[in-house]
Amino acid sequence: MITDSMYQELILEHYKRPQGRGLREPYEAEVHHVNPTCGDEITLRVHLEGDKVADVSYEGQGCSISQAAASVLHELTKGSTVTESLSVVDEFTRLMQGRGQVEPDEDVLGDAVAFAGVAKFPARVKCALLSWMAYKDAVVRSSAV
Amino acid sequence: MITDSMYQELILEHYKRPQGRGLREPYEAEVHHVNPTCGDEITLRVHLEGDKVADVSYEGQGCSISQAAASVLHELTKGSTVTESLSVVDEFTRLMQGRGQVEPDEDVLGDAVAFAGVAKFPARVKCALLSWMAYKDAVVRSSAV
Amino acid sequence: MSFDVERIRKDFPVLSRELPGGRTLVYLDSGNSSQKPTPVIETMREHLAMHYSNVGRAMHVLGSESTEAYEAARDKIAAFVGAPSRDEVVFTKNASEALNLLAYSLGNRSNTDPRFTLGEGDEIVISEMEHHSNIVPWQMLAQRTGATLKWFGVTDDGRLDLSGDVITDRTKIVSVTHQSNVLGTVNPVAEIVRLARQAGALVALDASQSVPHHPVDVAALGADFVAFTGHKMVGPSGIGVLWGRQELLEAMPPFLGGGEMIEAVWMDRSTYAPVPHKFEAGTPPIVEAIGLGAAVDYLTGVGMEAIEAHERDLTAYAMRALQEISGLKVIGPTDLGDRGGTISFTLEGIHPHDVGQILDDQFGIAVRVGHHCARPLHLRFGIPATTRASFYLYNTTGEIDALVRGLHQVQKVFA
Amino acid sequence: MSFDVERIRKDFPVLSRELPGGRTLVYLDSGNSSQKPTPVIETMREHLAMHYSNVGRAMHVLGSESTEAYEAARDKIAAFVGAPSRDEVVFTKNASEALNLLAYSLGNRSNTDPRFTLGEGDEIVISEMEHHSNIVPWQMLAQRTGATLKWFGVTDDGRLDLSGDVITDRTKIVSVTHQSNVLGTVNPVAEIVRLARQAGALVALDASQSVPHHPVDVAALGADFVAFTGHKMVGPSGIGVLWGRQELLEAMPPFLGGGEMIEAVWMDRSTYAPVPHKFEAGTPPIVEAIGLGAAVDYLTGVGMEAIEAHERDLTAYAMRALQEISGLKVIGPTDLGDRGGTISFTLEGIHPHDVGQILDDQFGIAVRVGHHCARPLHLRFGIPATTRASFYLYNTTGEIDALVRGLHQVQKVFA
Ligand SMILES: Cc1ncc(COP(=O)(O)O)c(C=O)c1O
Ligand SMILES: Cc1ncc(COP(=O)(O)O)c(C=O)c1O
Repeated sequence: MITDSMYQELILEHYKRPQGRGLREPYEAEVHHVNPTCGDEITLRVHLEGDKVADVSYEGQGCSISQAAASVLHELTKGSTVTESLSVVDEFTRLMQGRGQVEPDEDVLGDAVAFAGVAKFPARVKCALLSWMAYKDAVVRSSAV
Repeated sequence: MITDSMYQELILEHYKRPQGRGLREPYEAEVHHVNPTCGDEITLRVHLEGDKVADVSYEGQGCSISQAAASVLHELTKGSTVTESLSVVDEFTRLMQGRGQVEPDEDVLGDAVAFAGVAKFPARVKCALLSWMAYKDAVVRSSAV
Repeated sequence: MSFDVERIRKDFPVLSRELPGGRTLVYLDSGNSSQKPTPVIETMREHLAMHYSNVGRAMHVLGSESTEAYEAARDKIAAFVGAPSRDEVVFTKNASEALNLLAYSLGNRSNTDPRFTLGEGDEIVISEMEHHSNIVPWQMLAQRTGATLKWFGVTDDGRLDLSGDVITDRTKIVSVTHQSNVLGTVNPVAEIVRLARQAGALVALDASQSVPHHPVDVAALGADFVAFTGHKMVGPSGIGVLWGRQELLEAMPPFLGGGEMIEAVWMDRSTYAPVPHKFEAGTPPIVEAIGLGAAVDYLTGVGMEAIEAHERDLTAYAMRALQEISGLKVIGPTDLGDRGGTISFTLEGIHPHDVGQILDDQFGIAVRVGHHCARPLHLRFGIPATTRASFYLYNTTGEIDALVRGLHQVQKVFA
Repeated sequence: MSFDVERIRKDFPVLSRELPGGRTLVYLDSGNSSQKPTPVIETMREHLAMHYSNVGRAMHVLGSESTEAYEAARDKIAAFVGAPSRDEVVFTKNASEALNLLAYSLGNRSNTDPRFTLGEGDEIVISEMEHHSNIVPWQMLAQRTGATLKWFGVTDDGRLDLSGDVITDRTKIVSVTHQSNVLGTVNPVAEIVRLARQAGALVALDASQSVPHHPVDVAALGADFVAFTGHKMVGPSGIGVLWGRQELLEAMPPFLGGGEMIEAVWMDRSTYAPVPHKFEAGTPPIVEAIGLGAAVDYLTGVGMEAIEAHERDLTAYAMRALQEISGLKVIGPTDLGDRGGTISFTLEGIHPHDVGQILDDQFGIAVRVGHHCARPLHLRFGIPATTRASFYLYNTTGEIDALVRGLHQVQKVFA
């Protein structure tokens, strides 16, 4: 397997053993996002405690990239503050939309840097972003409550 | 001047000393043709005596190609039969529309082979054909009378 | 005719390329776009370097060289598809533009030819196996005009379902694909033409996937319009073709307006050039048309019958080999009659995106995954995506073996 | 900045070509189409030979290489013209398609955004100095929708006549050329934008003749849309650009439908991709866009200011030399302010066709003769045609001397 590959062990790891999968109570917002071009789906719930992300729970189906991305999202956001988590989302989005030209900030992204290889494939970028966009959406909604 | 050139001495010759120029009586049909893309114009009269082309008279303005073509037309058609003259027109048209790929039949075309170089320039083909198309049109009209 | 695939492969520089990580390229994505042989690349380079100028309008040596080469390409393409007249070959930028040109020629308020008027009550017929490029232009036309869009369904084994009364007296045009880019199915054109003629409808064929792979004779097909695209037939990007019957092209309103497509222009009105130029506004894809001319020369040199036979062999070989993989399901006809060298399939429990990416990552095997611009067809089969292997003259049975090995490995990775 | 024209000439292979009959090429027809430097030709060759595949949809090494190169070309072009966002750069096949795309976006019955509705009573404003590609699309739009086409006149010295109330409250769009391809005139964009804004109209610029020759910053220009074409700016044929403000592009209906421009497709409806892809149906001119990227790299390397200055020098030199020829009359501004390196003229008593052909035949000098796709402008000046010399970065004063000698010889031949 080549180093620049999209299929980092880490992604396969998350795909096969997803972290925090399943829909849990309590939650302030639930969203359902679909990628119409490839049929990937995610249902995602956010539970906030004050400024803190207490839980991100989800169910979904699709390719390993979309599923692993949800797992990594769970890991990175749970326990952080809303503000911190949104800056991770921003950095991840920037990386994904950078067409392989953007140097990822490893300090911010942690495990999510494994997705760097995906950025070169526009058709896959949406797979990686699906759960992350859903998360952003859910945070907005739960804050609005 | 290169041999394959459009400006054969013969064309310049006809341009500077046009044969049969001027509108004459009698005639059976008069036509006026314009090339809208470059503004070349010709007024042309045909006088038939039975099956014979007794006179082709004309007035026009435009580039040397269009003017010389009218002069050569006059020379080749006057005195021949209508049928003969139309086959010369056909051969000339074939040469002009052949995009430089057609071998001209010198026996049929006489002086008109000098126009072979024009065939490579689509924009000029219409200049060369202007009077010839006018002639064909006039013959049809005079036969219809 | 002896078909020497190894000799052919030498004509395609990329096929001997080593990919990053030392992988050899196994290119099984020609249905998406084909690779280019040296004669095409060199013809373009030579023209750009030494003979380039604008066409038609220029009256100097370079202008005449470019114009001659451009119009000679039209002759070649006309001959290649059996067009009764070279003037019936309209250059576009791709097959999509060709199909849109046609769609925009219907329901144009400034044209009164009854064959091209379109409005409420009128019907457009397509099929469920179309590429988006033969769906969306017709949806947009229906939206603009109020006409109704209808379609033939697809049977479980991937054939066009011509039963039912889809075509009616109100049908103005039937536009279907000659060969499906997903199923490989070759459609029964004669039967479609017969049905359309009974209804007095025009017939258009999307031949993007047939012209590159089979000897095609547009006159014999009997349709009114045939669209295809250069990049899938070893030609360059940026060039496509709409063939149409001359009298229909003449009756159609122009589509794009501008230089080259006019006869005379005043501020308030214009007259138009004869076909095909009426449909070629502006500076055309000159070098691309010339490259496509070189491409059809190349294909003719190899022989379209030979190419077709070679692909038939590859398809038979691949069909046998693939069907032995457990959990692999071919979407489309598995019998070899009336089908081309395109095989789409699913692999149980593994998303096609993952299949494609592992094949590429680990083995340098290029296949296409997704809905291949035919989402409605995938909806029809209740699947979001497939993996597609598509073959061309330069592919080998060895490459199919590599694909099979690769698929086994994919199953291992995701086991 | 030192501008070494001899070094630049070495980058353009055709400039050292010997024409049949031993003539050296003197290429003064860049306004028609420019020649191509080696980096552009080689970038295209290399991509076709080693990296080619379809873009966007393909998920393999070649697909990602092609996609990266194609989208990187968009970045380069966005930067070259100062586009606030890369997503505002839409690739078309030429400037004509860009202008037609825009024209078709108005009066489309399936779009209800008030800025793009158009019908009887509404007005479209162009000018008398437009290229046919910025006239005919608007005539056709007026015919389809019943809107009225109006235009600015041209003064005797070849300037836009902005007097009179051509723009009114009913004007929906004003589309004029940035630089005339006949007169060389550079139009006062700021003033045109001001007039259009007062009326609430959209503004489009045909920048086909300005972007290749001057530093252009679309944001600074203040227009809503800017169209230009690759082949006039040392890029390949088959590629053009429409720049538009993002929010306007987003509000516009799609033009060509098909693969790549969609988000999701059902048989009866579709949703569309975000801009710019919404306007790029089908396989785009991939290698051509990449070639255009190499072209703007090349132009940037030389420096657009330097190119502009060089052309200004050539124009001054030519204007002096030409005006000394008896019977020669320049059509267009003779002062050098707000004009580019394009000089059109008549030679008393000699038809431009004859001028051009003798220059070519005897001296290898390539100029353009005719109405240069601007017939209404020629009607305005009461002449059927002109001879046009147009300059670019690779031209020299020596070539202008050759032109002058040639014109004297033309006068001798026809004396
Ligand atoms: C001012 C102007 N506008 C538009 C065009 C059309 O460009 P294209 O032929 O590339 O579509 C040209 C050149 O032909 C031009 O000079
Ligand atoms: C069946 C079919 N139709 C149309 C097209 C569109 O061709 P292009 O992308 O060249 O416009 C394709 C290929 O993408 C195709 O496979």
